[in-house]
Amino acid sequence: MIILNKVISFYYREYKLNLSGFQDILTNIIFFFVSIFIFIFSIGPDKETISSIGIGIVWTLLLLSSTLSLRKFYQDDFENGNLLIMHLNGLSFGLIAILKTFSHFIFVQMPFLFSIPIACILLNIANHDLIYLFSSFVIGSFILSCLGSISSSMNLMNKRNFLLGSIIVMIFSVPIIIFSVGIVNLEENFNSLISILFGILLIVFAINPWASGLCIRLSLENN
Amino acid sequence: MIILNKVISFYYREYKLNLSGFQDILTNIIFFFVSIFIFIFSIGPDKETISSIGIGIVWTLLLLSSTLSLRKFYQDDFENGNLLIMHLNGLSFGLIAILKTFSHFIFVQMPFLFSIPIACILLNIANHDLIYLFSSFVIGSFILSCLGSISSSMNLMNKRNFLLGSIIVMIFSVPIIIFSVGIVNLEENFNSLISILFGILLIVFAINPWASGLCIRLSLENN
Amino acid sequence: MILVKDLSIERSNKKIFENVNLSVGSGKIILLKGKNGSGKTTLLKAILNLIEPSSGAIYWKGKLLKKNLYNFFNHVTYIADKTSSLSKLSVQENINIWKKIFLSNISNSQVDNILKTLKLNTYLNQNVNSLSFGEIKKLEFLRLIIENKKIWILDEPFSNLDDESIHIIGQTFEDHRSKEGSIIFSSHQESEINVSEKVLL
Amino acid sequence: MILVKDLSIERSNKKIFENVNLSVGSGKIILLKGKNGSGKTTLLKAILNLIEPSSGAIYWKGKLLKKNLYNFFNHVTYIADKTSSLSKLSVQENINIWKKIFLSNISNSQVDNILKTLKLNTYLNQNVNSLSFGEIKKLEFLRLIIENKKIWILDEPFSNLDDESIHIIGQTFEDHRSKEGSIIFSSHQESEINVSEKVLL
Amino acid sequence: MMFLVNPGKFNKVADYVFLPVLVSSIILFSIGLIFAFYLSPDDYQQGSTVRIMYVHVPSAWLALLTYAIMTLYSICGLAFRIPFGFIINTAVAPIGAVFTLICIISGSLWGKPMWGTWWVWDARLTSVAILFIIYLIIIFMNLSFENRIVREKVVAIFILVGSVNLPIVKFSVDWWNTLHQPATISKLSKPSIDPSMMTPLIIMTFAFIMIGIAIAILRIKTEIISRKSYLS
Ligand code: HEM
Ligand SMILES: Nc1ncnc2c1ncn2[C@@H]1O[C@H](COP(=O)(O)OP(=O)(O)OP(=O)(O)O)[C@@H](O)[C@H]1O
Ligand SMILES: Nc1ncnc2c1ncn2[C@@H]1O[C@H](COP(=O)(O)OP(=O)(O)OP(=O)(O)O)[C@@H](O)[C@H]1O
Ligand SMILES: [Mg+2]
Ligand SMILES: [Mg+2]
Repeated sequence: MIILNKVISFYYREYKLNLSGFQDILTNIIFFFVSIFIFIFSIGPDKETISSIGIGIVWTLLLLSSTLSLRKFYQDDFENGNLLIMHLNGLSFGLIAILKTFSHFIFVQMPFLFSIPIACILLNIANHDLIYLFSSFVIGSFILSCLGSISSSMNLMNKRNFLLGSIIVMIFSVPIIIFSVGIVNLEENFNSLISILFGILLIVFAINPWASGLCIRLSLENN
Repeated sequence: MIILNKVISFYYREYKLNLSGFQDILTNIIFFFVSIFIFIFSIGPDKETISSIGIGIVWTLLLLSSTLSLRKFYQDDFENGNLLIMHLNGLSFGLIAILKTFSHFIFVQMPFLFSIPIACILLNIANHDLIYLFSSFVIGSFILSCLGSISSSMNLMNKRNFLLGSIIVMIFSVPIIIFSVGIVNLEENFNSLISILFGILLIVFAINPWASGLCIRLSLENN
Repeated sequence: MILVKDLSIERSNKKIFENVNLSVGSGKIILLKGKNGSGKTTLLKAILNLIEPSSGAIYWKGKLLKKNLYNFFNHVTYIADKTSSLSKLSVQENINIWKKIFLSNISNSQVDNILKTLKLNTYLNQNVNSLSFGEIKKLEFLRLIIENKKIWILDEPFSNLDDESIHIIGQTFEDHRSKEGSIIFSSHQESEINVSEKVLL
Repeated sequence: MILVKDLSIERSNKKIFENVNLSVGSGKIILLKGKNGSGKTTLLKAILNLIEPSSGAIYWKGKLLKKNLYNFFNHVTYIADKTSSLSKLSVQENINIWKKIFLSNISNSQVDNILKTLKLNTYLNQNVNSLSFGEIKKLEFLRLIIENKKIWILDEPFSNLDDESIHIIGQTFEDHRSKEGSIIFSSHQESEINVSEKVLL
Repeated sequence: MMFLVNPGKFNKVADYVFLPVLVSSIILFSIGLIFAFYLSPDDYQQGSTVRIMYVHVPSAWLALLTYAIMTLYSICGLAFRIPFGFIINTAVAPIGAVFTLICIISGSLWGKPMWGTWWVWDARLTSVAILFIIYLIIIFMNLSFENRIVREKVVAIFILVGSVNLPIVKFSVDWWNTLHQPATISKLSKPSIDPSMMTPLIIMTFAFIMIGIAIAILRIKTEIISRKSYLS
């Protein structure tokens, strides 16, 4: 069970690191709420419109702010050599990718999860929608973490064009957005839509360690 | 006129760093459009709604882009010692802050400015709103650049109380954005609102070299 | 234990070195020497299977190292030419993290001892980015003790250190050798260390 | 020209050094020696007015340096212990940027010559992050030539370099001295350079 | 047909074909333009704006066709390990992007008089816009990844994944009811378009194809030269 211990200590390290980067997390959340205010102000106080587009807005903001934090995903650890140390410590590249994806999910996406209820109040989203929003959000944000892992590991090789990775993530998240927003709007189809979303999650989750692992390996070779 | 030459060469360097070519500008713009896509997908293609929240979308993306790039603002140059080299090259800390702010405005915010007309087409924003949007956008984004400069220079110091400071600065951007969005919606008050915004700009612009300069100086001392 | 056989490496179609042979037995200290850009770092990385050789192979305990990678890693500490401590955290926090991730059961007093010999004991609560360059470098050596592995692979361990620290590190090397450990390191400086073999690149 | 008088420096209420006196005349090469953490880097930074001394003062051409800062900077090149080339750009791009920002009118053939003596001429189009550590370090020395200033302040210029490169840098130092330039540098290594004064910290 | 997968043979064939293709494209273009502007009638509904069709429709078809070709070659490259597939991908992507851009611009110009706006968010227009962005991403990936082997594979996989968008573009008008014109020619039995408009449309389509091929030949050849070192 050495590997389990290593995984636990991996998260200990991530936790320490993310706490010291606490302002980044807070910045994300502030961004989130500021944007919601912007929408409310630009739409005007019309309750109907606000609640009709509320879920879409929450989703988009979620997506945008998870692209916000993509750069932190591997870049820092790559540059100060800690990615290499983790690997030499016995974690294969694929495993590192999986662990990092979860870490992103926990430390970057989770804080959003907690701000959703507040956002729902601000945006007049009906309470009974909240549960749909929540479940689609959890799955969707995990898909985003996986996509983020792939694109930011690609970015390690491509030294300059940072936004390219974000664009790729966003293009791939179009179907996810469509499905997730669909889930909330079409409550009767909830089960079938969420299983589609779940299917996408499985595919991305399976590809992630393979793709990200490859990219990490190549970037370490070239550094 | 040596200082002028130095300023010019400063921008040459920034240009090289930010846009190692035309393709970077293009990626910025594409990022902008893809984000608009995402919004549209999550809100639904209803013409009325889209044009009513169009301005909100543009503002959110503007805010996003400037938060996205905050970390690049001073951090990179600080870590690889180039901030110090600039200073030793005869640029005072305050001047560096001013130059960097403009550089952020030009290389990060401007691409968005240029894509606004196209965004207006896509989002069905009425033509006569365009001019309001444009002017409020220019002023607002410059304010954001100044605030970004202050908060990211505070971040250099990596001390808890300054972390808080950078977040507070972020929060300052809320009223500004609300104002700017207001400008577009309340056309009759345009002049008075834009002069308020302009006043804020002047204040922030005056504070910026002083505050950022101090933070840069302190962080260089402590490194 | 490690056997490098006829190793050649190319990067971007440029030959870095050709037909390097090397064997690292237990209780051996091997020094890599060569000009800047002669491929010392590249060779060390190749031994860690980070760089694909264009020809030749590396063996570990008689088997191809590639096939046996994580087993090999269980016995290796690598200290690169860049330091890896996290600069925004304090010395103590860094040590704690290292202790955790390397599952080390080294005792606190042992760590204190080493910190004392390296003269780092007064900096425990200082952030790493406010340490001097040499102090950061010395901190990195703590990993050798915390990881407690058989094989040490070190890239320019002595640069930026004062003579006294070099002497201490040298003694640690001797200690390690006497415990049947093996060391392979690169260096530009002459040092008092009694190397078993010197490989010229 | 530079006169350091009774300089003491504290960081976070900890004395780093006390009452250091130093004078750097033209045609002088001054070596700072001291253990890790003895304050060499701190002293150099204090001379650049980056660190506020707790007592003592620094004079430049008879006047307080602080009052005359940008004038002083016009005559100084500082090479820190970290390299400053931009790792994502190529060697050539870095040189171009340096030429621009230091408003240097050095000719291309001059640059080519130096690159050739430093053996960097074949790497012009390679990205800096794929160079070896020593090559990156050598690249940094190009700034001395591009900036073309009177006073050189160098922090551990010789670490990570091979003997040949150290020799070349040493010659550059001699050259600079013969042109009435002055150099102040810190080093842990003994080198063949004929220093005018050695300051122990 | 080996010249479609073998760079050496492709070079030989291309040398023969290039000049005829170029000449015929110029001739077809001139004829097509004459037809489009002088010899075809105004539409009874759309007036003379209908002439935009002669640019819009061929470019739309070619945008789709180019992507389909890239998809095929990605399969060749990935599944059958034919490096020529990757060469085609790199060479042809910008051409497809330009066709898509022409399609979008001409469509918008057409949309203003017809629908009253430059742009609507209907399924076809949106999916074409996504097609355009996919093309751009492919181009950027080709420009910015340093490691060639990885880059080629990543791009090919991306192309395959992105090909999901093709049927959406093609059939969106049938699947959802939208503003956009449904297919006219695809009804195999009886085209619903007037023959007097049909002739210039077909001529223009061929002109576009010929120009596409000519540029593609040039780009593929330079691509081959730049990879000479490993193509043997
Ligand atoms: C920016 C806006 C537009 C885009 C992106 C666009 C895109 C496309 C595409 C991709 C096709 C090819 C479909 C296929 O092969 O089946 C097409 C065909 C066509 N488009 Fe558009 N279009 C736009 C605007 C318009 C407008 C405004 C009109 C006229 C009112 C129009 C009329 C047609 C016609 C007649 C065809 C031929 C259909 C066929 O024969 O299959 N388009 N367009
Ligand atoms: N990706 C790459 N592409 C081309 N050349 C490379 C690449 N990576 C490294 N090199 C070259 O390989 C050579 C060997 O580099 P290496 O870092 O192994 O040298 P070294 O012996 O460690 O030198 P130093 O003493 O300076 O550390 C260098 O000349 C470097 O420029
Ligand atoms: N902000 C700070 N707070 C407390 N102590 C500090 C701070 N900055 C530096 N120090 C301490 O000051 C001492 C001198 O550092 P300095 O970098 O000048 O040493 P140095 O002589 O250059 O050493 P080296 O040879 O290792 O480069 C170090 O012990 C360092 O820990
Ligand atoms: Mg090396
Ligand atoms: Mg030092």
